[in-house]
Amino acid sequence: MMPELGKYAVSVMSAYGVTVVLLVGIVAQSLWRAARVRRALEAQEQRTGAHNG
Amino acid sequence: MAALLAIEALAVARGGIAILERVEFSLSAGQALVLRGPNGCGKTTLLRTIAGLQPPLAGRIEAAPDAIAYAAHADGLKATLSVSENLQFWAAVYGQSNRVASALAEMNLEALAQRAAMSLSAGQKRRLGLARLLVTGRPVWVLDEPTISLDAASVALFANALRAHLALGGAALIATHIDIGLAEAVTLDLTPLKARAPQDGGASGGFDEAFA
Amino acid sequence: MAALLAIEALAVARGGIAILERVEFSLSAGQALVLRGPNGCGKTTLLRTIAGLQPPLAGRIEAAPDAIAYAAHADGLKATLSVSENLQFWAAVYGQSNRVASALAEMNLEALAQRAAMSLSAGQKRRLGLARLLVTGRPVWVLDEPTISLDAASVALFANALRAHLALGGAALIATHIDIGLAEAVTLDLTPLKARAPQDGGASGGFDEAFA
Amino acid sequence: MIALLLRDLRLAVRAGGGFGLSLAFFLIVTVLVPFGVGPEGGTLARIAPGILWVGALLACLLSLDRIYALDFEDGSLDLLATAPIPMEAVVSVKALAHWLTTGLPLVLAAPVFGVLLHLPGPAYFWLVISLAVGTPALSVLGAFGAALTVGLKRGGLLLSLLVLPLYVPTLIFGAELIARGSAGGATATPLLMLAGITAATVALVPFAAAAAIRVNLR
Amino acid sequence: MIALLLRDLRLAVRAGGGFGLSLAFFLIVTVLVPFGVGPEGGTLARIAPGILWVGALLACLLSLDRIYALDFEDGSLDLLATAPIPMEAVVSVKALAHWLTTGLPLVLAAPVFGVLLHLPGPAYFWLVISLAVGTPALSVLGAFGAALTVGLKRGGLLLSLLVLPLYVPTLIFGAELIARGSAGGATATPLLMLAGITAATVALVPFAAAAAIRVNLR
Amino acid sequence: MSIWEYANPKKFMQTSAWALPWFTGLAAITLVTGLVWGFFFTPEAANFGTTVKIIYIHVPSAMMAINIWVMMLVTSLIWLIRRHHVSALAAKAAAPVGLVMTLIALFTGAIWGQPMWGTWWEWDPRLTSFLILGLFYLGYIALWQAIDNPDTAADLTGVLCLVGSVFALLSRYAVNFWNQGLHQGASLSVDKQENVSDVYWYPLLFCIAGFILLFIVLVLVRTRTEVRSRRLKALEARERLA
Ligand code: HEM
Ligand SMILES: Nc1ncnc2c1ncn2[C@@H]1O[C@H](COP(=O)(O)OP(=O)(O)OP(=O)(O)O)[C@@H](O)[C@H]1O
Ligand SMILES: Nc1ncnc2c1ncn2[C@@H]1O[C@H](COP(=O)(O)OP(=O)(O)OP(=O)(O)O)[C@@H](O)[C@H]1O
Ligand SMILES: [Mg+2]
Ligand SMILES: [Mg+2]
Repeated sequence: MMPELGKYAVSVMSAYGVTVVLLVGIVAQSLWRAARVRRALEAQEQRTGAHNG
Repeated sequence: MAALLAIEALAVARGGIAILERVEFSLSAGQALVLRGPNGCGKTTLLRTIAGLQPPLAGRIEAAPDAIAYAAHADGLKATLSVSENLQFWAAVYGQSNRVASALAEMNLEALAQRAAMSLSAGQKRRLGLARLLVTGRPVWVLDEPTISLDAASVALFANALRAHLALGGAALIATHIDIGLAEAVTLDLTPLKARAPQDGGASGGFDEAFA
Repeated sequence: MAALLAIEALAVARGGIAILERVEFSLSAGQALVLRGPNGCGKTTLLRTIAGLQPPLAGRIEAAPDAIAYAAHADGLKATLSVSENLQFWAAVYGQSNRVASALAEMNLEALAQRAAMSLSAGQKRRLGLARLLVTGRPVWVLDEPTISLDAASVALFANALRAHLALGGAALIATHIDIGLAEAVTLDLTPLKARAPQDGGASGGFDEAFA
Repeated sequence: MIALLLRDLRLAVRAGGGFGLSLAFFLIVTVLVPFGVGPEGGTLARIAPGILWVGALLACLLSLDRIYALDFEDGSLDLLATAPIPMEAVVSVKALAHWLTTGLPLVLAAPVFGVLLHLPGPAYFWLVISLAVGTPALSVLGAFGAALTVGLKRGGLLLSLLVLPLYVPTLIFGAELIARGSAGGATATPLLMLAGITAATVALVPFAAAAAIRVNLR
Repeated sequence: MIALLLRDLRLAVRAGGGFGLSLAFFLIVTVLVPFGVGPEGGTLARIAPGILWVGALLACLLSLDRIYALDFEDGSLDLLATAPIPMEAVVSVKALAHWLTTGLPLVLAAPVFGVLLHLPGPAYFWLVISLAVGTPALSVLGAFGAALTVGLKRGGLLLSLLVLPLYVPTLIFGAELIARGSAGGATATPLLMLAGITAATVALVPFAAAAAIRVNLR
Repeated sequence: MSIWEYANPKKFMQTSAWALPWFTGLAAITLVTGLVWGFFFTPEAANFGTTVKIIYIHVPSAMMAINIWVMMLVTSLIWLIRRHHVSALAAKAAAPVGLVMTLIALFTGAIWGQPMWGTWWEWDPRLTSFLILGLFYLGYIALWQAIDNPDTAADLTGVLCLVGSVFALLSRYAVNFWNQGLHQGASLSVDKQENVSDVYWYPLLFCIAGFILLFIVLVLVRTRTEVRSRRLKALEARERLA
């Protein structure tokens, strides 16, 4: 299934590799921070009794 | 007599949170108002708002343009300039260079005029900071704790300068913890004006749309 | 009982000029000495000399090595670290990490332990600065105006901590303008110890050969 | 406003060398580069215009945080904000004072440093011209960056980061002007661009800087 | 002492990028030089080692004032001076923390910046070696310079002026090492000299720095 | 009922919570289709060889890097003029995504340059102006992080974005003037003559759409996070005051 990349295999694969690493990185960072902030906010709302949002 | 400064339904905020609300007063010529309240109740924030350094959260501040002279905690002195150079600079900014000599005399700084500001004691620095007010030529003085680190004699000196200013048709708004020795001043306690939480009908801190 | 700290014929200088001279006292376990005197009389200079931050002009300071814990005007707090991180750091430096929890409790800081130091009020910051003393484990406390910006309740808290420290065989040397609520403390007025000019027999500031 | 300018200049002199220190830094950069790059005249002459511009830019950059920091710390900036001078004028005057204490000495001293880097003969004229026309833009843009970071603890490195990309066009046209000038090429375009950038920044950027300061004082 | 190191590292991270900002500055210097010098690969490759060293040196220099300044301002330095840690250890730990947040990232990132300047192939190895061996000396010497200027208002430019001459030997041997290494020459002498300078400064300079701090606290 | 209603944080949170799954699904589908099509089912190009496959990540990321800055400029202006908090927070949320896109364009370009031009890096105008754009992103993000007060940070970064945009354009011109360069011209023009052949063109369209949708998803997620963290800050400050 893998296409024949010939002498440029390293270039093409590393380009895709870098891209995947960076994209996965930003997505993971976004989700991780989203979860953390949501948890912190919920704890704070619990404590102060403020709700909504 | 028209008020020199009129505050209506003012709410002030610090760090995006309302601190004081429903502040109302007006000052006419010859009046002095002393603000009191515990540490952190918002006196400095209120004075900075009135001086125009930060926008009010709600309400109105009415004063003639260029009527207010503000004196903060920090004196804005340049350590390497002499006493008279410091004062001359501010006098030039306010276009009142002819008043420098009398201001020095009034604050008992004549003997120190050639000393660099860094070699002054804390009280002398404060006196120089107050002398700056005398060269602004502005009617409304807004003062944040003007008498800290002053000894009794210097407090009396300041009270006299203040009385003279009021007698000439000026007004003053003063935040302080210490007695400034001005019997005729009216006192306003800020404690009851503490901002309520928005859900209790208080002013919003500017990011409350999310708090439904 | 041997003195924990003994000062003999001490003269201290600031900016090359002698400020205080003939300072003499000694502190044994359980004693507290309060230094008083007008602004600029040299209290801070004296305390810094005793803490070993600057050399004395003349005289002797006798204390066991590593006996003194010094607390200055500034609290040395890191704004971005939390209250407990700040305290843990100093506890680790003094090798007393096990005392952190009790120090937090004693200074009523437990509720604030996770807050960043920058979000503390001035009084809370000061309480944290004093909690630092409790994790030094050192017998002689040398304190420069420890109670500024504390409210009455916190001053009482501090007085209790101080009494406990004295009861455990410690000693304290305190410069202050305010009453610290410690009736058993002895007071030393520094006004008469002001340095005389060298020609009147005063200590020389280190550059007096030229004045012969 | 003249009072403010005089005060700032006087403070720069009393603080022990507004002039001296930036010159000294410029000198050190031009001295270090031959150490790093090696002493051959040919290479040095080739890179001299660029290095001199980069050195001027770094010397300028390092003195930026002094523009408002002291006035902010001792409260003067609050008082100036309530004084009867518009903040735009304060910013402009402070940028001018910065240029007089940093840019102008560099312009005057640059030919001397050119000698250290074996700058070829005809380039001296264009070196002085390009620095004279370009450095005011550096001061004004620096005043903008400093306004953004006033009041931040240790804003120094952040300030560099914010300001340096803004310096790129000035740097490119400045160095290009010298290169073309000394090669006898057409200098009209880079000179016009350089002058245009300077004129536009001097005219417009103070408004942005004043807005940033007002926000920071809030 | 470990507590102090951890605290300094934590503060650097919390302050928003002890690592990031010095790298960013290094990046900016390596970007500016081609703008000044021109884009041709040959010239750039020729001057790349020197420029990279000068860039590392300046990035290091700009972060020096953070070593003690904050601790001095908030009184921590007074308290550390009376704590049961010798001042020499405090200085060494702070220099180490500075190297970990400034020098080490530069060492690791330098090859990337080398690409921007068309550094020739064999030079990468020597670039990393020379920076790894040389930058600790920069941090220790910087800690000494910062100790001399601690407590001076706006010591920044003065600090640069004091420290830069001290950096010259490190710079010369560092750049020479890369030049010889990539040309296939004998690398023993510059490498030994560089290592020797670093070893000697790390061993001896903290005593001078500690003495300077004690004097400044008086 | 106007568009500004969505600038209300509460309304925004509701709407975005509803829209997010749809956009996520759509983004996944287009991105996977485009990349798989491009990577597995396109022929070699005469002049590029198999490296032509890099175009499917290089061009979309390069376009997004620019477009995200434009979007930040617009949202910053909305904040500065109309003071809608969500707008400022969206700009804050977009910046790291833009930085990542810039990095992807730079890295893939550099990796592409090695076989095509024989060098990793060339001071070509387009490449250089991307480097500068990356610096602007870095400075913008660093400024957000350096300031504690959120409104102050929003104002200052807004001003920086404004001034930075002007200077980014100016740098683009300056850099063109300074060096002629090797990089491709814009072959995505409407002019059919210059356009790449359809074999490459259709999967590329999918990839571009996929990157746009991915960006929308990320910005929504991150803006929601910023709104929450802003609210958290406000609640904490209020508790401190009480
Ligand atoms: C770090 C290096 C590079 C950067 C920053 C870069 C940046 C860009 C940019 C900004 C675009 C325009 C996207 C748009 O149309 O909006 C683009 C398109 C393109 N680049 Fe690169 N590029 C780099 C290296 C390369 C290399 C080495 C090659 C191939 C030899 C290449 C081939 C292309 C092609 C074919 C396009 C599409 C042109 C078009 O259809 O518009 N790029 N690149
Ligand atoms: N940057 C900030 N962010 C959030 N809250 C702040 C900030 N600065 C000050 N505050 C809080 O705002 C409140 C009001 O501060 P302000 O300085 O106006 O008090 P004050 O009445 O002048 O006190 P004092 O008597 O000590 O001078 C304080 O409780 C303080 O904790
Ligand atoms: N760097 C200096 N050079 C010269 N004189 C100084 C310097 N610093 C302080 N002084 C002077 O030394 C004297 C003693 O200062 P010190 O700080 O010890 O006073 P203090 O008793 O602690 O005052 P306070 O009650 O205000 O804390 C003061 O009169 C001051 O003017
Ligand atoms: Mg106050
Ligand atoms: Mg004192």
